[in-house]
Amino acid sequence: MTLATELQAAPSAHLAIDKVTKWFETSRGRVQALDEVSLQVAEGEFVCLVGPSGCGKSTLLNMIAGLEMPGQGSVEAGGQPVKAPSRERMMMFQESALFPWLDAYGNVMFSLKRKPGLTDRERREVAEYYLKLVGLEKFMHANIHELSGGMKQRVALARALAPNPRVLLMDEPFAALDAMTREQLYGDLQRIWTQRHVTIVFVTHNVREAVCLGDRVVLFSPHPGRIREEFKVTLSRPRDINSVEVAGYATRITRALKDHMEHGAGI
Amino acid sequence: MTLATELQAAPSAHLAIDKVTKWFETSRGRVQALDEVSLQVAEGEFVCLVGPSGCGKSTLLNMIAGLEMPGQGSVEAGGQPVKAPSRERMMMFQESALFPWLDAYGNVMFSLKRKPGLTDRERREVAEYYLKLVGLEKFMHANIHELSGGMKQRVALARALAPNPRVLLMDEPFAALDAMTREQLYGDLQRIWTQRHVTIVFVTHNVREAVCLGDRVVLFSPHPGRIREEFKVTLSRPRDINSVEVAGYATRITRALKDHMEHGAGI
Amino acid sequence: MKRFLTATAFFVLLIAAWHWVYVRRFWSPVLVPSPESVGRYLWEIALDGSLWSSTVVTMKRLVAGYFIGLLAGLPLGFLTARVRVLRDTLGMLALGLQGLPSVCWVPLALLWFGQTEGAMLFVVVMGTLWSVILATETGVRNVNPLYIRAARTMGSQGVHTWVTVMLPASLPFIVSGMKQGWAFAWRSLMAAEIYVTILTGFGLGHLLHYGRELNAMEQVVGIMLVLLLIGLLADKILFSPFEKFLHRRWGTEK
Amino acid sequence: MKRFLTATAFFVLLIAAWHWVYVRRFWSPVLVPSPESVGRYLWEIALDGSLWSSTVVTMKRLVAGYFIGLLAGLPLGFLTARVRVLRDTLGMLALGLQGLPSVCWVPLALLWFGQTEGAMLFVVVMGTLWSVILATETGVRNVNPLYIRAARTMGSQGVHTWVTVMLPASLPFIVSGMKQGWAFAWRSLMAAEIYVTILTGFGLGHLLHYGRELNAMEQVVGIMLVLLLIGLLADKILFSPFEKFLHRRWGTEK
Amino acid sequence: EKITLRVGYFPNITHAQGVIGSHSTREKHGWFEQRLGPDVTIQWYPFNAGPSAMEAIFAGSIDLTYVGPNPALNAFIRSQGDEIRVLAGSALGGAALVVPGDGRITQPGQFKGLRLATPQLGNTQDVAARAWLKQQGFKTTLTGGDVLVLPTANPDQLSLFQQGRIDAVWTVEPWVSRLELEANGRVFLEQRDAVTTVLVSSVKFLQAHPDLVVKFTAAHRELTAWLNEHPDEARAQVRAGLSAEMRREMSAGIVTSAWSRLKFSDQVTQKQFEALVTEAQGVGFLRNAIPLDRLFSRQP
Ligand SMILES: Nc1ncnc2c1ncn2[C@@H]1O[C@H](COP(=O)(O)OP(=O)(O)OP(=O)(O)O)[C@@H](O)[C@H]1O
Ligand SMILES: Nc1ncnc2c1ncn2[C@@H]1O[C@H](COP(=O)(O)OP(=O)(O)OP(=O)(O)O)[C@@H](O)[C@H]1O
Ligand SMILES: [Mg+2]
Ligand SMILES: [Mg+2]
Repeated sequence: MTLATELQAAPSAHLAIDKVTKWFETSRGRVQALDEVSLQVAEGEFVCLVGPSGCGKSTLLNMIAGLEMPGQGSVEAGGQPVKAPSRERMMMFQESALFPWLDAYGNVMFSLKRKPGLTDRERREVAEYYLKLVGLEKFMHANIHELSGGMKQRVALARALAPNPRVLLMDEPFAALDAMTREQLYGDLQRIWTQRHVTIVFVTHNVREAVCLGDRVVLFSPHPGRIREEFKVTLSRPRDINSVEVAGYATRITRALKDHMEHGAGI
Repeated sequence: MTLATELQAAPSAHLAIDKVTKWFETSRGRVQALDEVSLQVAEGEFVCLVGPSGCGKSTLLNMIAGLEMPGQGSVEAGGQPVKAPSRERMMMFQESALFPWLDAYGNVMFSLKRKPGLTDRERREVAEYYLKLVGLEKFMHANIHELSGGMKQRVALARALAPNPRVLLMDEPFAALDAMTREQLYGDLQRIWTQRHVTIVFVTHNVREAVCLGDRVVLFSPHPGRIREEFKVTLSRPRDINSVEVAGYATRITRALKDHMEHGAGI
Repeated sequence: MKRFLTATAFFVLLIAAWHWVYVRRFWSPVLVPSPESVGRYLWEIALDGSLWSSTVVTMKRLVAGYFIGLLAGLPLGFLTARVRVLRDTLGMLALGLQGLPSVCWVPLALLWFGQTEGAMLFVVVMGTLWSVILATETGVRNVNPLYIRAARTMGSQGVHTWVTVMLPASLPFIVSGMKQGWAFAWRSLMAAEIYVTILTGFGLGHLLHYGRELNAMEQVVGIMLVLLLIGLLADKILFSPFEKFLHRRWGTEK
Repeated sequence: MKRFLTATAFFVLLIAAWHWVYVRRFWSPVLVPSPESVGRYLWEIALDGSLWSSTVVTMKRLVAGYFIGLLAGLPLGFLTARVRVLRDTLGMLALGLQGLPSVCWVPLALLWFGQTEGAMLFVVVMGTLWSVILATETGVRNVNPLYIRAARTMGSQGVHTWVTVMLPASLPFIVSGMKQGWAFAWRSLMAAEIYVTILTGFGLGHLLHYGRELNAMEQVVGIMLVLLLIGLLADKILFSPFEKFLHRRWGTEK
Repeated sequence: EKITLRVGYFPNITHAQGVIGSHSTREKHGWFEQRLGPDVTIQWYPFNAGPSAMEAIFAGSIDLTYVGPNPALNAFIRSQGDEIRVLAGSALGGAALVVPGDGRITQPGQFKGLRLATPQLGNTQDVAARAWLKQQGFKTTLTGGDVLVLPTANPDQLSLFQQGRIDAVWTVEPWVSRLELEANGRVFLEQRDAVTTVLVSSVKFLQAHPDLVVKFTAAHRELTAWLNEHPDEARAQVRAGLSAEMRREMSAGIVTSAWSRLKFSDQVTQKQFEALVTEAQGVGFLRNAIPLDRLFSRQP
């Protein structure tokens, strides 16, 4: 793709998921991962998905990325049906998915190299900037297997952020990180998001994290995955995860989650 | 190993880590992962390790398991130097480390089959029991790649618990789980621990989780990994992670962590 | 079904192209026989039973040699991968020997086994063994160490780890190595049937050889087709199920 | 250094055993020549330059044939792995053809190229190509799909994904396949040098063949040793660096 | 006691005695068995090249074999005269130099710069061709010279000759006939008295069973005589034998044509072998020859 078609092909980053149902065929029969899930994400919105293990969050993210096709229903990005993955919808996977044949720097450069319109020097600088952001300047040229679990996740984060995509799909990006590194990254992520007007869909198991980061928190229930409830978070930014307001929201959402689980268990 | 030598070779599950230092040789030179770390874990104690990403928690666990040898210092289990892994010190890895050539049930059976003194039927029952415990009775015969991130972690948990080892080494075992599944498993884990008098070393990034589960919480600081401080948690059991007492401890520990990070950053 | 049709269509097309080349007489018809004459030849030997009997003779030898090679090569490959001393000795030897043409083994085979089936087997095994050893070795050395570590903390050791962890973990490699080993076994057997004269059976290699000796190209091409077909069938029977299972279990490829 | 010593000790031991067998006269000294006579033969051809010149001739052919096989086989392997139709056609063909002995290709080679280097190359390429295709195909099909997915969301497509993701991700397989391909190339070349006589160079295969023709076993064994040595060197030069790099990067094996 | 005699031969018309012998064994009226008595069974091993047969002799996996004179000579010299003996002659002639039938080549001088194929480097025909070329004043080397001598397998010779990629072929029956009949070749030169096949024995066997060797040789001589007296019947037997062994119908025309160029005789002399040695030495194929005194000896 040339730069020209590239620019022209960049429509709004609005995401529209309409009545999406997804089955997986396995040797033990069909598994239904999602059931008539509908979700609209406005351009520049930060939406957090929360829900129990196995409720189809990752599957939904995969479909937005264009890695899986919905069984029924439609997924649109910027008004166009999503047919294939695109660099504009960058995915950060639940497993780090780093390339073991490249070092940390090489992994970040991989995503940058696919972005046109940059000189090599700029790419190098951007890669270094993001590796520094996640605190890995000393591990720039480490092999992937030499990194600790949290370090791998941070490299994956740098790789996803570096090319500055219009849509960021993040699947539990901070799960392996300690609270302090996490807090620092909350700040960085919010800054990047407001400055660049990125659309973010963010999966997490940490309700506070969801409240701290999201404009909206969407609750899922499992077997099959369904959307149960949505919460608008109207706190001002930047938010502090340890603030009382965030804690208040979180308590409410957690209660809702529990309710759904208890009542929805039989469904 | 026959059953006889087996029984005879089962000494107390006391762990003694004495001034352990560990370097890794990499192509970029030496990386020091641990620096003179000493830690005693009494038989039947539940110790939680907390510390920032890359401070050597996983490395320490590996050494207790007998998978890595210390560069300096000694690691002893039950008074014997640890020279090789043993079934009595079961490890649950940070990455799920499930065998992709077996299904979920097969993975749990793998660890059970190495345990002597059980009939095949007992093994089968135990495996089913633990898979049910982690809520995967419906996914007993699913291939590993068909499981969601949290499901994989639960299979790994079942695999580690099933053979009822004397020492359990758990590396962020709940990182990929939602709060509710997690809370249920806190209860289960505490029950198993008290009933069976297992020694547990548990790595987590969640300070509350550490307080909720541990008799002691050990703080690490990175570059190189050192033990900074220890907290005894004297709350009565079973503990509720949402209780005020746990929150109180957690706040104190989190503050200590922050202090160490800020002051120790230059070290 | 669709796959089968594609494949069939492709082969029919190849035969049509061949027929066309024959009809246009680009080359002497002695060298490029017509599909019809090849078909007629195959039909004849199918009718008089010699196709069947030589296929049976050859397959018996092949399967025996191949499985001996496999049964010896797999454990040796494991050992060379895990034991330093063996890697520096046996591994080195395997590396050097795998490139030797089969004919090099014929004199030794005669010395040790005389003109018997044993000699033939020896040549096939020598042609197969080294490559199986090397493929297994590579497979084992590329196993994700996490699996081995996990198994060891579960109390798995020695042979148990080899059989229940390293073997399945390196199975994708080993299957690939087994396929190559199969090809080596075929080629070695064809050489053996030409070079080792024995009385206990007239195999496809002999038919091929005599076809060539007599410059009977329709025989050569006919036997080549038979070999091709057996190769495909063997893959379907021996390796495809393995591969399908692997891909399903590991979730590679849809 | 220690590894080198082990290996050397091992080979010295082998030679000692051989000498002992020779001295005890278990077998006809014509078939089992003494280590000394083999050494003398090698020394002679080293002195008169024919060892060097035939090694050069053979290596040129081998390297040319092998690299053509590799350059054609890698992309074809990728294609067969990713394109269904190709897998059912070309993939099937490769499966069938890889088992064919080299001698099958000789008539075609002579027909198309006459007695030229081209014919020789053709035989070597036909002996190598199919196995490289199959190894690459297996490698690509066993790539962890997560890597491909990750690359695709980063905007990698088509050839870029193949070169920057599937190739490195399947490199452990491909290196293993390349090693086997190398062995196939050797064996095919030896067959080619036996069956295709050309005047553009007298290679090691010819020396081996004529040694056998003249019942000069010290020549046969001598050339076998040379082949063995070249095989080992090739591994050290061509494949070992790759493997070392892979093991370091992927963290497999200590 | 029971004894098994293992005999090698080539499924080739130049080995007619071997072919008939093995065929009669196969048909349960063994020529040799009838003459060697009920305690002897004979196993016939078909070979396709002299060196392989000699290898089998060295390895002790066969006892007697029909073979060309050059491989036999080679084996004798290689083993310092210790392992092999010639028992009798078997066939003469059958080798020829074939040129294209279009009359392009009529003089020996015209061979300059042409490509001449022989069956195998250093075999009987190859040595003969090189010796003849040398006689005509041409220089040949392994990789060039005035005439390019290309050792090429017999079937390949035929196709390359048809395609015009080689200009002349020095080979042996049945290929001479096939070149004539199938590729429009013309015989330019024939050596009717050159030794083509002999019967040899391993020394080990000779020592262990001298009586059997004598009996076998006698049976061989008898068969050779029968062959010359009943050419039609013999040809039919050979054809049947070849067809059975190779699982392929032999063309009667080729057998007849080849037969006419061959002479079957049990006579062979040390002189003939010495001439071969001289020839081979002349073209540089034999370096350290030894005296041939023991070649026909019944003693070790
Ligand atoms: N490739 C697949 N094949 C079969 N079933 C699958 C596949 N991928 C996902 N599933 C099933 O779909 C359901 C949803 O999985 P998904 O990974 O989307 O869950 P999740 O919400 O991300 O869970 P977690 O929080 O544990 O990551 C699960 O029941 C899972 O078993
Ligand atoms: N195999 C290895 N080779 C080289 N360096 C390593 C290796 N394993 C760990 N390290 C280094 O040792 C240090 C500690 O790693 P470790 O995995 O123990 O951290 P951790 O405390 O578990 O971190 P996290 O919370 O992120 O999992 C890191 O700097 C890491 O880069
Ligand atoms: Mg998920
Ligand atoms: Mg860790």
